[in-house]
Amino acid sequence: MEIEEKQPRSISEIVSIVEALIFVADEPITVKTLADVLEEDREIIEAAVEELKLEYVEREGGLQIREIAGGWQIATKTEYHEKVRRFLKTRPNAKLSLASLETLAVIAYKQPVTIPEILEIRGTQSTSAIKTLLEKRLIVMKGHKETVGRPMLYGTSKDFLIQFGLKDLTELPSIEDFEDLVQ
Amino acid sequence: MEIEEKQPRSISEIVSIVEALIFVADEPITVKTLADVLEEDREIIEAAVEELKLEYVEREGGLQIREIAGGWQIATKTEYHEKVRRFLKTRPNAKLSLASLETLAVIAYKQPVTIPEILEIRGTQSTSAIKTLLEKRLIVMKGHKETVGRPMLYGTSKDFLIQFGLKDLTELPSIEDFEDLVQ
Amino acid sequence: MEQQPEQLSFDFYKVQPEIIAESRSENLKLHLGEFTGPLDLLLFLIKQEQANIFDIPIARITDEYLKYIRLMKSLDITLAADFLVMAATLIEIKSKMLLPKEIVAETEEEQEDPREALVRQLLEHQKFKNASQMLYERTTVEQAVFPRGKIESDENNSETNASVFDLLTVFQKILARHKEEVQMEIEREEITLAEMLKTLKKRIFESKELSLLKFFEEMHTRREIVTAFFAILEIVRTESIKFTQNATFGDIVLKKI
Repeated sequence: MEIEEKQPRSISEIVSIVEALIFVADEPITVKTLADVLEEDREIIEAAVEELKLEYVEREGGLQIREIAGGWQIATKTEYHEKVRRFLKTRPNAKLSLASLETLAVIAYKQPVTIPEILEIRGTQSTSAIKTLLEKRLIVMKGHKETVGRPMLYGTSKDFLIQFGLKDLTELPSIEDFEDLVQ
Repeated sequence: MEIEEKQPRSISEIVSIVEALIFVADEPITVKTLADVLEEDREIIEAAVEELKLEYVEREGGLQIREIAGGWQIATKTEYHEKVRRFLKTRPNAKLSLASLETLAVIAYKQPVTIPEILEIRGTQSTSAIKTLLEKRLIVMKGHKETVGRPMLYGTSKDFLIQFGLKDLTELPSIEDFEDLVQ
Repeated sequence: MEQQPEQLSFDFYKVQPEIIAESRSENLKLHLGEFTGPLDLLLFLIKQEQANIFDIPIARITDEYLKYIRLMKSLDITLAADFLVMAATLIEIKSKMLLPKEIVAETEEEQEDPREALVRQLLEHQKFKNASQMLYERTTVEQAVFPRGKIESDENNSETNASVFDLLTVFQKILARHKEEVQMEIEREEITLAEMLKTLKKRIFESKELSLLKFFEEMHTRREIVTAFFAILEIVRTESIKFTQNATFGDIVLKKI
């Protein structure tokens, strides 16, 4: 059993909690949800949201509170979109899908390696992953293999070393290093 | 060809753009990145961040601006954690075991450090703790040590700084400070 | 309705190790805390005995230590080997301290307290134990702070930030998967002899000759190589095709006659 101390909150405290909740929500958050979480009446929440919205307008900062898809959301102001886009475009992106990561792992450990060899090891096509990795400059072409069809050889790039914090390829952990850990 | 209109921006405009950028960045954003995107001097950006920080303190809202892992981030204030957690329906992260915490402490202070060196200090095997810490991305492999056997070196990661709320490693209290606690 | 106020899943202070054994009537109640290693246990015993860490009563502490080990053994709790190594070290120190000082002085150049190395290790360990408490406190505070929710520009997909460790783990998984597949392939008929014959014939008729080595290299599994081998024997027997070898141990080439 639990006794919830139900001391009335000040409106400014409610506004603060509402702001925190709008901020952490992955999607626009509805007044109903806010009311449920805060255990307050809809009217009070509505007033708090209005108050918050006004605060954001008066502050003249880089953010706005807006109503979208029946809920409330914090977003950057449209006038700063150019700079925002510029930042988003240039930010380093070491994020990889699992397919790309797998392909990168095979190339890192088996380089120089051809597409058919990667296919052989991964057991699945890797062409689009290779395209992504080339675009992200994580891998580079390393000439042709002198066999039938002269397939292209791939290896990791200097950017790969930088992004993964390696001085050189000998710093890549080996399977043996890992075995030390699992035993 | 592109003509960039280079009219001087007001400090309040810079503060607003800085706020928008800190908000959209999915990781703490450095002063350097902000300076690059805005094409302004570091000093101006630093002043703008300080200004913004002050604004957040004075507003007394639900959010704070803080320096973490070498960059700036907007986050909720600690006092609202209960409601936020209730909304997100999250439980606090599974805590690290004492063994993992101890291993992490050794790695944080002695990095880059090898498994045998950790064993020396802890007086016990740490391999399973190391595996846990790697999986939780709190530590990273830092290449091999150039001694017999080329053992793997370990150090703390950026996630470590974020999860432990540290600006950088120098913010860790000196290990000697823990000495006088010995009875 | 909310259950209990938010609690962290464990309390650093509550899991501090302790040994409580009480026997009342028939029941033996035992509570064992989590010792992170033998040094941890030793520090605990020293504290419990209210001994001075710089002047450890080694005989008493060793007895206590061994008592603990025996207790664990009797409970069938597996102890890490490190605990036994420490037991041996303690016994060694104890016996050294029992020797008359002059004898020790003869065998060792400079007379050193046999406990010295251990004390150094204990002090070092204590520092890191305190440091881990600090880390625990930091992460507890940090868990009350939340970053913003996902926004559009985060590219709402399953992508992850990769580290070298991820590369290695992923590579290891691929190798494991690969092994499984190879084992499966051996069991099922990949390419039939008829299909292999067709391929082989086509290749020879297209280019008039075919290097055996190259043809074998194209095979992915042992089974395919075996099938290819049978196909070659078959084609030489039934078609007007012959083997030629330019040099001893040289490449064998299939040629249309």
